[in-house]
Amino acid sequence: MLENAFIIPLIPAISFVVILFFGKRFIGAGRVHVVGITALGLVWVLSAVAAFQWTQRVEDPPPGAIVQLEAHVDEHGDQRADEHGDDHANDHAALSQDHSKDGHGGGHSSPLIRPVISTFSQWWSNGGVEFAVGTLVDGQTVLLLIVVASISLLVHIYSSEYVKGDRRYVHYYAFLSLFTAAMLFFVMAQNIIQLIVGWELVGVCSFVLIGHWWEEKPNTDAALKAFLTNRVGDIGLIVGMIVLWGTFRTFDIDAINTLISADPAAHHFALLVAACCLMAAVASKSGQFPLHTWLPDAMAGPTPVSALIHAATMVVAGVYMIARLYPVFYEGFSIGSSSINLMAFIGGFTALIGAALAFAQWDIKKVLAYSTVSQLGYMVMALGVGAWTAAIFHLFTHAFFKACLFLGAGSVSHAAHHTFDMRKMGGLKKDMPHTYRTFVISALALAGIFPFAGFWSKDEILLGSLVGQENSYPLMLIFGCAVALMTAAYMTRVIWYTFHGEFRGEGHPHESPKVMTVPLWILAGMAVVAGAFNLPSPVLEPFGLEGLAHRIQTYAEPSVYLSGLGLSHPDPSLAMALVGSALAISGILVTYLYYWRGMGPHGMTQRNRYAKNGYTFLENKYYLDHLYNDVVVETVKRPIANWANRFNQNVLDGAVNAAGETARDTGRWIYKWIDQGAIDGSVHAAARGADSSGEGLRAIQSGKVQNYGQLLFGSAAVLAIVFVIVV
Amino acid sequence: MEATGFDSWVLSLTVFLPLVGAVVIMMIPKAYEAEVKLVALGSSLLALIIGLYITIQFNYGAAGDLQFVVDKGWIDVINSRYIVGLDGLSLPLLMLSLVTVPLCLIYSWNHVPEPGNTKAFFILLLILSTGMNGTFVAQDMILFFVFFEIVLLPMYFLIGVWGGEDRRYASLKFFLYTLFGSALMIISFLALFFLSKDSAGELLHTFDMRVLTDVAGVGIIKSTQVWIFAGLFMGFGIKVPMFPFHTWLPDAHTQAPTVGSVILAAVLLKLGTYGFVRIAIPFLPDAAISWAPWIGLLAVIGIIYGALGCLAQSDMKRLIAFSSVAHMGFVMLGIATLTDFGINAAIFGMVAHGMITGMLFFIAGSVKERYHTLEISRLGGLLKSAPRMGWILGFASMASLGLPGLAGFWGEFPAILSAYNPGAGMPEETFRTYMVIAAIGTVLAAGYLLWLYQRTAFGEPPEEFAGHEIADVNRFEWIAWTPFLVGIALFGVWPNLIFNVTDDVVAGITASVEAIAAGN
Amino acid sequence: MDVLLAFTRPSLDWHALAPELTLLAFGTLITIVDIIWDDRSKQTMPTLAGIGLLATLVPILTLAVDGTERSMFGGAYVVDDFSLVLKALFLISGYIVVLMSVDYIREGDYYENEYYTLMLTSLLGMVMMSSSRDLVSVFVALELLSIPAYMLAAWRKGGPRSNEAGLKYYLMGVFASAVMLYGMSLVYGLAGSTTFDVIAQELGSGSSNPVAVLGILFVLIGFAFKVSAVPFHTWAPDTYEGAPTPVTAFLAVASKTAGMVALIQLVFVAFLVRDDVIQPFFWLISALTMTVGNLIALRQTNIVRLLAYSGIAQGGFMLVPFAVAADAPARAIEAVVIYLAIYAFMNLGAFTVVLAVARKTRSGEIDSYSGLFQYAPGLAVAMTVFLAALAGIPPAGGWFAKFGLFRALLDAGGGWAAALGVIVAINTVIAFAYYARVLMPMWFQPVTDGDERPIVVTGALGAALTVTLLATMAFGVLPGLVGHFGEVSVLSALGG
Amino acid sequence: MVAQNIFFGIIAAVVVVSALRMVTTRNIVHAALYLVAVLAGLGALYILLTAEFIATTQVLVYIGAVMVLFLFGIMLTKAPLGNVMKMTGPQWPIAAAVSVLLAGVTVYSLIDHFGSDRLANDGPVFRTAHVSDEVFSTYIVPFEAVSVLLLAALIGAIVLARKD
Amino acid sequence: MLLNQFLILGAFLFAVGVYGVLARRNGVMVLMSIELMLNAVNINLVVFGVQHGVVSGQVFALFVIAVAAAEVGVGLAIVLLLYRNRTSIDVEDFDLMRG
Repeated sequence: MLENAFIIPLIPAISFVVILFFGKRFIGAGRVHVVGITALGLVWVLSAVAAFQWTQRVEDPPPGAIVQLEAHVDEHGDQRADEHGDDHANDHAALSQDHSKDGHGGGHSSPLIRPVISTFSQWWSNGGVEFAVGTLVDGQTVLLLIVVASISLLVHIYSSEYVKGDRRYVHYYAFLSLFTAAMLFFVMAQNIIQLIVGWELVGVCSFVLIGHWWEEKPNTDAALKAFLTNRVGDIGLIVGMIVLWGTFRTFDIDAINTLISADPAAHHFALLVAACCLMAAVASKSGQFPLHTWLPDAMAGPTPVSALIHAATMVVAGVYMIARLYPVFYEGFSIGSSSINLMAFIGGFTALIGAALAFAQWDIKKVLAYSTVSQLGYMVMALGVGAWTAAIFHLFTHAFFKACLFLGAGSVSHAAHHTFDMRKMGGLKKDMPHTYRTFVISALALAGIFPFAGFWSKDEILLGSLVGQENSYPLMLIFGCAVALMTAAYMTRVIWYTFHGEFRGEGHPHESPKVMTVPLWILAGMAVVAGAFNLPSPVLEPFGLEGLAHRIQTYAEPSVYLSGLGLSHPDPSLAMALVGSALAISGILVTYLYYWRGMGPHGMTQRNRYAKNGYTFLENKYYLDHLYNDVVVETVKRPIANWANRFNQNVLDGAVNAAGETARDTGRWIYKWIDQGAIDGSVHAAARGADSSGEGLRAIQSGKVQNYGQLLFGSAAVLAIVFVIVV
Repeated sequence: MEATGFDSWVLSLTVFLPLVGAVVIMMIPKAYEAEVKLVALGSSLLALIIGLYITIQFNYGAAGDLQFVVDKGWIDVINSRYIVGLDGLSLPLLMLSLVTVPLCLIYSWNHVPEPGNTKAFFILLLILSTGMNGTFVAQDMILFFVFFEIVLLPMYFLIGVWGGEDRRYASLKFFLYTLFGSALMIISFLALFFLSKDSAGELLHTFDMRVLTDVAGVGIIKSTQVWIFAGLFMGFGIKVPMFPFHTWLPDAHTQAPTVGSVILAAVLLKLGTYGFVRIAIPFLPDAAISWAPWIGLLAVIGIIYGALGCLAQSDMKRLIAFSSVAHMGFVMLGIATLTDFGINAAIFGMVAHGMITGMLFFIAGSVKERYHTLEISRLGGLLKSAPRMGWILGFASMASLGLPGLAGFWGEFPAILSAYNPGAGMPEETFRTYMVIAAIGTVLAAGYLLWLYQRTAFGEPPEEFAGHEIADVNRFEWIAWTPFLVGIALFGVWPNLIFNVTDDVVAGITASVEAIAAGN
Repeated sequence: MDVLLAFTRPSLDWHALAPELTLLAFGTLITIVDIIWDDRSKQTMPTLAGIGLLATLVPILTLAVDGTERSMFGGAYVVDDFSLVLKALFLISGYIVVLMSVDYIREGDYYENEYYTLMLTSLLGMVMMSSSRDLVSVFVALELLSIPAYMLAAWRKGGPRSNEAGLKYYLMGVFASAVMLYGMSLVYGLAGSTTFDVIAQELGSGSSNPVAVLGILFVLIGFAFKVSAVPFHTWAPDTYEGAPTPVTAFLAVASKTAGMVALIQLVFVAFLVRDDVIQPFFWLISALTMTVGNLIALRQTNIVRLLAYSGIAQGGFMLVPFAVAADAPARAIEAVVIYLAIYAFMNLGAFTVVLAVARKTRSGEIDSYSGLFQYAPGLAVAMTVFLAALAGIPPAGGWFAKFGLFRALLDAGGGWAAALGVIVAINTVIAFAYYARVLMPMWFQPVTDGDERPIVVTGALGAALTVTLLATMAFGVLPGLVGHFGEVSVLSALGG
Repeated sequence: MVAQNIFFGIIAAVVVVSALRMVTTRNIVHAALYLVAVLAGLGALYILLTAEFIATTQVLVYIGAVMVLFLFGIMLTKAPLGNVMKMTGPQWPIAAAVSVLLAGVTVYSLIDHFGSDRLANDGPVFRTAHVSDEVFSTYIVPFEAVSVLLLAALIGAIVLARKD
Repeated sequence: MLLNQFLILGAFLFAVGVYGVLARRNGVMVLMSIELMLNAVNINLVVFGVQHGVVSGQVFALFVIAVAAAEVGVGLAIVLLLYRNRTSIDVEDFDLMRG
C-alpha cells in the first residue's frame, strides 16, 4: 500500500465522478451516499493498511529504508551522500544528529526511516527536465490518512441523515468525495507542485461546500470570502514555493528537506523569505491571524462540512504543510536558536485572540470556529517553538474532538429547528442525552482535562514552549497558558447555554437518530483515547509499557529530515502537566460558578434575561452585579473579548472586505479614467484628430480653380525657395 | 528534411481544406442550407482528421525539428517560398485551431446569429480557419504574413455583420489596430530580409524562417535589432493584445457574435504570442534580451490592469474579454523571461487560455441567447434555472482563475515561476518584482471570476425572468463544449501532453538566447 | 544647299514603332468609319476600339519575345522591357475602361465615336510615353495623353458638373504643364540637349546649382500634378466626381500610370544624379500625399469622391519608392511598376462595381450601398476584395504592392526611409478606416429603401469585373506573376 | 553689340509694359491687344537671337491664329467690352504674392548661376532648313504625335463646342 | 548681350502669366495669361539653344507653339461649353464640386 498509495485518493476521486455524472440517473438522488460511504470505507481500510505497513517499516525496516548515520563517516556512501550531499554537510548532519541524541535524550532511539516514494516521472517537463507526480508516504502522511479517512467516513455517514432530502444531495456527496480525494492527494504529495495542487483543490471544495446553499447571498458571500482570503494566502504559497524551487532547483519535497538538513545554514536568507511567504499561505488556510476572518464565516456551510473541512482536515493543511516542509521553517525562522519567531508569535497570538473571540459569540458554530482558530494557532505555535511532534499530535487529537463538537452542534441544530443561536437553545441536556454526553466529553478533551486526548497534546505543546530548543519560548508559554484557561472557560459557557438552563427555542427538541449519534460516539471515544497514541514514557513505565510510549513521535516524525536540524524533544514534565490542568480546571470552575451559581461578573443583558428566566438574585448582589458590570465588565471583558471582537469585525474583517471593495473601486476608477479615459481616449482622440484634420484639409478643396492654381504655383514657389536654399 | 508522399500534402491539406470547403459553399445556392452546413462541417472535420493524422505521425522524439516540411517556389522575385512545416511549437496551436472551428460550426448549427445568412457565416468561418491554420505552419515570413492577415477580413465581417449593438465601431477598431501592427511588422520582416547575414557575414536575403532562426540575428548591429524588434513587437503585441494596445479587445469581444468571440479568444490572440515565440525571439535574441524587461513590465501591468478592468465591468462578455488581457499578460510574462519554463508555460497558457476563455465565451453566448442580456446585475440564479450550464460556467471560471488540476494553472504557475530566475543577462530583481505582482494578479483573477459567478449563477433567478423557461444546455452545445471541457481537465491533469511536445523547440530557442547572452 | 544635303533619312525601326502605329491605325479607322457610316457605326465602335487595343498587344508581344532592346534617335525613343510592360499595362487598362464604357456611353447622351477616338489617342500618348527618353517626346506624349483627357472629362456636355470637371482639369493641367515646361527649359539650358542620357551627364558634372534644382523641381511638379500628388492634387477630386465614371476610372488609372511612367524615366534616367533634390522632394511629397489624401477621404460621402481621394493617397504610396530612388534604384522601380500593375486592376475593379451599382441606384452616395450584400452579394464580395486590395490586406492583391514599397524602403535603409515606412504604415490604417466606411453599409446595414431587386450586371461590365477580380486575387495569391514584370522592367539604364 | 542691347532694351520695355497692362487692364479687348504686343515683341527678340523660323511661326501661329481664336472666344462669350466687369478677382494680392515669390526665386537662381555669362556671338546660325532637318529626323516621332494631337484636339473641340 | 537679359525677361513674363491666371476672373483672360507663360518658356528655349549652339532649342520651341495652339483651341472649346450651360465665364463661379 505504501508504494501504491495513489490508489487511496483515487477511490474518492472515482466516487466523485460516479456520483456527479451517474448519481442522479443511475443510482438515484437519494442513494448516492452509499457510493460515498463505500468509497470512504475502502479508503479507511486502505489507510489503515498503509498505517500498519508503515509501522512495520519502522519496526522492522527493510534494507535500504534506513539511513545509516555511521555511513557518513566511512567513505562507503549511503544513498543520501550519493544523491545530495557533500561530505561536509553530511558530517554536519551526523554531528547534529549526535548532538540531539546526547543532548536531550528525548527518546530518539528509532532509526531514521526513509519515506516511501513512488513516482510517475512524466507528469510534466520543462527545459528538458521531467517532473514527476507521485506519492511520498511516511509516518506523517499515514497519520493524516487515518485522520482524514476516519473523519470523512464518519461525516459521510452522519451526513446521510443530516442533509437528507437536501435539494442538492448529489452534489453534496460528490464534493464531499472530491474534497476527500483532494485532501488525501495533498497529504501524500511528493513534490511542492502537488502540494499546491492539493492545497487549491481542497480550497475549491471548501468554496463549493460553504456555498452549498447558494440561493442565500450570505452563504455565497462567505464562500467567496473564504476562497479569496485563501487566494491572498496563495500568493505567499506560490511565491514561497517558487523561492524554494529557485533555491534548490527541484520540486521534490524529499530532496528539499534532505538538502536543507544536510546543510541547514547554506541558504538561510532564501529560506527565511520562503518561510515568510509560506507563512502567509498558512495564515489563510489554517485561519491564522490576520487572515482568519473567513473561517467563522465559513460556518455558513452545512455543519458536517464544517466538521470535516473547517475543523478537522482542510484547515490543518497549513499546519501539515509546515510539518511537511519543516526544515524550511525551522531553518528559515531559526526556530532552534531563537526564543521568539514569527511563526510562534502568529500561532500564539492567534490562539489567544481566537479564544478571546469565542467568548463573544452567540452562534454555537462560531464559537467552535473561533475555537478552531485558536487551536490551529496552538498547533502553529507548537511548530514555531520546535515542538513538531506536539503539533502533529495535537492536530491528530484535535481533529477528533473538534469534529465531534461540530457534529454535536449539528445534532443540536438538527433538533432545534436548524438554528445555531445559543440564545434559542438551553436545557437540551435531557432531550438529547447522547449529543450532550459526547459534546461534554469532547469539550473536556478540548479544554485539556486529564485524561482526555486534548490534555496530552496540549501538555506537550506547553512543554515544548517551556523548553524550546536552545532557548525557551516564554511568551509562547504565557500565551499557551492563557489560552488553556480561556478554552476551558468558553467551552463551559457553550455547554451552559446549549444544554443547561431552560429551553428558549421553539418546538420540541429531540435526539438525533442513530446514524448521527453513532459517529458522535465514535468520535467521542477517540477524544478520550486518542491521547494514548503519544503518551510520555513516564506515564507508561509503571505499567511496563514503555514500548508504547511516543508512538506518534516514533512513527510519524520524519526524523530522517529533522535529525539533520538538531531538533530535540523535551523530557516529560509533571509540573507542566499539573499547571496546565490547573489552568483548565480553574477555567471551568470560574465559568461554572459564573453560570451555574450565578456568581461573578454578569453582563447587563445577561442579567435581564436571567431575571426573565426566573433566576433570582439577592438584592445586594444586584449592586455587586452593578459593580461588576460597570467596573469589571467594562474594563476587563470589553478590553479583552469585545474589543477583540470589534477589532476583528471592524478592522480585520473590515480590511478584508475593504480590500475587496477597494479592488473593485480601483478597477472601476482605472477602467473609467485610465482605460476608457486615457488609453482608449487617446486612441479616440487620434481618430477624432484624423477626422477633424480631414475636415480641415477639405477647406483646401474650395472648388474654385484659381485657389487650386494658387496652391499649385504657391507650393511650387515655396518648394523652389526651400530647395534652392537648402540644397 | 522534406516530407515525401502523402506526408508532404498533409499540412497544406489542413490549411486549405477549409478554404476548398468555402469555395464549394459559394457554389451552393443559399436555399440549400443543410448542404451548406454539411460541407462546412465536413471540410473542417476533414481538416481535423488530417490534423489527428499529423498528431499521430508526428515524431515526438524530434519535436524540436520541423516535420512534414514542404518547400516549393512561390514568389521567386522576392525570394519568398511556400514553406510549411510543423514542430512542437506549432502542433498544439494548430490542433487548437483545427478543433475550435468545427466546434464553432456545430455551435452555430441551428442558430446563426442575427441577421442570419448561414452560408456567408460559414464561409467566413472557414476562411478564418485557413488563415489561422496557415499562420501556425508557415515557415516563410511572407507566407506567415499573408496568413496572419487573411484572418482579418473574415473576423471583421463576423463582428461587423453578426455582432451586437456597437458592432461597426468595434469591428473597425479591431481591424485598424491589427492592421497598424501588421504594417509595422512587415517593415520589420523586410528589415530582417535585407539585414540578416550568415555566420560568414554574407547577406542572406531570405524570408525562410528556418534560416533566420539559425542565424539568430547575428550580424545585425544591436541598435538596429532593437528597432526591428520594435516593429515586430507592435505587430504581435497588438494582436496579443498587450497593455496599452488592448482597448480593441473588449470592444471586439463584446460586440462579436459568440463564435467570433470564441475564435478570437481561442486562436486569434495566439497568433500574436506565437509570433513572439516563433519569430521575434529566435530571430533577434539580442534585441529580445534588451526588450524583455519592458515586455515583462507591460505584461505584469496587463495582468493587474486586466484584472482591475474586469472588476469594473458590468457586462459578462466584456468581463471575460478583459480577463483575456490579464491572462495574456501571464503568457507574455512567461515569454519575457526567455527561459524554458517561461516559454513553455506561455505556450501551454496559449492553449489553455484558448480552451478556457473560448468556453467562457460559449457560455456567455448561450446565456445571452436565453436571457437576451449579459448585464451582470440583471442575471442571477443560473445554477437554478439551468444547472448544467451553471456548473459548466463554474468549471470554466475555476479553470480560468488558474485552479491547479485544470489547464489554466499550467500556463500561469510556471510563468510566474520562471520570473524568479529570468534568462541569462536579465535583471533578476526586476523580474522577481514582476513575479510577486503576477502572483497578486492571480488573487484578483479569482476575485473577478468568483464575483461574476456569484452574481450570475448563485442566488435566486431575478424577477424579470421568473416567467421564462430557461433551457439548459442543449445537444449542439454539448457537442460543441465537450471537447473543450475534456481538454481543460485532461491537460490540467496531465500537462506533459503539451509540455513534452513544446519543450524541445523551446529548449532550442532558449539555447540560442543564452548563446547570445553569453557572447555579450 | 549643303544643309539640305546634310539631311539623312532617320533610320526608323518599324517593329519598334508597330504598337504605336497599330493604335494610330485603329484610331484613324474609327474616325473613318464614323465619317462613312455615321450613326450606324455606333454599335461597332466599342468593339472596334477593343479590338484595336488588343491588336496593339500583338506587336508588343512580338517585341517582348524578340527581347532585344531597341533605341532610336540617339536614345530619345527606346523600346525595352520596361516600356513594353507598361505599354501592355496601358492597353489592358484601356481595354477594361472600354468595357466599362460600353453601356455607360451608349445609354447616356454622349458622342460615342469621338469618345473612343479620343480615348485611343490618349492611350497612344501613354504608349508613347513609356518609350520616351527625351524632353520633347515626354512633353508631346504628355500633351497627347492629356488633351484628349481634358475633353473626355467634359464629355457629358449637358452636365454642369462634367463641364466644370473638364475646365478644372484643363486649367490645372495647363498650369502644370507651363511650370513643367519652364523647368524643362531650364534643364535644357543647362544640358544643351533634350535627351535624358545627356541631361544626366551634364547635371552630374555641376556641383551646387540653383538653376538645376529649380529646373528639376519644376519638371517634377508638372508630373506630380499628373499623378495628383499633394499639393498639386486639387483638381482630382472635383474632376473625378464630375467626369463620366469610366473617364474617371481612366484618369485614375491610366493617366496616373502615365504620369508615374514619366516620373520613373525622368527620375531614374535623367535626374538620378541629383539625389539631393529628388529624394527629399519625393519624401516630402509622398508623405504629404498619402496623409492628406487619406485624411480628407475620411470625410467623404460620395463614393467616387472617396475613390478619388483614395486614388490620391494611393498615388502617394506609389511615390514612396522615389524617395529612395538613388539609394535603391532597382528596387524602387520594381516597387512602382508592381504597384502600378496591381493598382490598375484593383482600382478599375472598384470603379466597375461603382458603375454597376450606380446603374441601379443612380446615386454616388455611400449610403446608397446600404444592404448591397443582401441583394447583390456578388458585387458586395467583389467590392470587398477590391477595397481590401486597396487597403493592402492579403490575400487580395494590394498587399504585394505595399510590400514592394516597404521592400524598396528597407533595401535603401536608414532612418529617413524607415520613418517613411512608418508613415506608410500609419496611412495604411487610416486608409482602411474609410474603405470600411464603404464596407460597413454594404455589409452591416439593411437596404435603405427596401428595394431588394438584384442588380443586372451587363456583359461588358461583367467581363471587366471578372478580369479585374481574377487579376486582383491572382496577384495576391501568386504575386510572382506581377513581381516578374516588376523585375524585368527595371530600366536597362540601371543595369536591370 | 551696343545696338543689339539698345534694341533689346526697347523691345523688353515694350514686352514688360504690355504684359503688365495685359494682366491689369479692365478691358478684355485691350488685354488681347496687349497680348499681341507682347507676342510681337517676342517675335522681334527671336529675330535678335537669329531664330528666324521661330519668329515667323510666332507671328503666324500666335498673332495670326491664336489671337483670332481669342477674339472669337471673347465675342462668343459675349464678354462685356467696356470697363464694366470686374476683371480681377478679390484674391489678386495672393496671386501677386505668389508670382513675386516665383519670380524672386527664379531670378535669384538665374543670377546666381549664370551671373554675367555672355551670349555666344559666334555660334552657328540655324536656318529654317536646319530646323526642319532636326524635326524630321530626331524629332520625327513627337512631330507625328503632335499632328495626331492636333487632330484629336480638333475633333474634341468640335464636339464640345458645337451646339447640339 | 548677357544671357540673363533674356532669361530674366522670361522669368518676368512667366511670373506675370502666373499672376494673370491666378488673378483674372474671365476665363478667356486666363487662357491668354497662359500664353504668357508658354512664351516665357519659348524665350528660354531659344536663348539656350543659341547659347549652346544647337538647333534643338528652336525645335522644342516649335513644339511648344504647336501644342499651345492645340491647348488654346481645347481651352476655348471648354470655356464655350461652360458659357453655353452656365452663361458665365467667370471662373470663380465654377464651384459646384468642392470638399
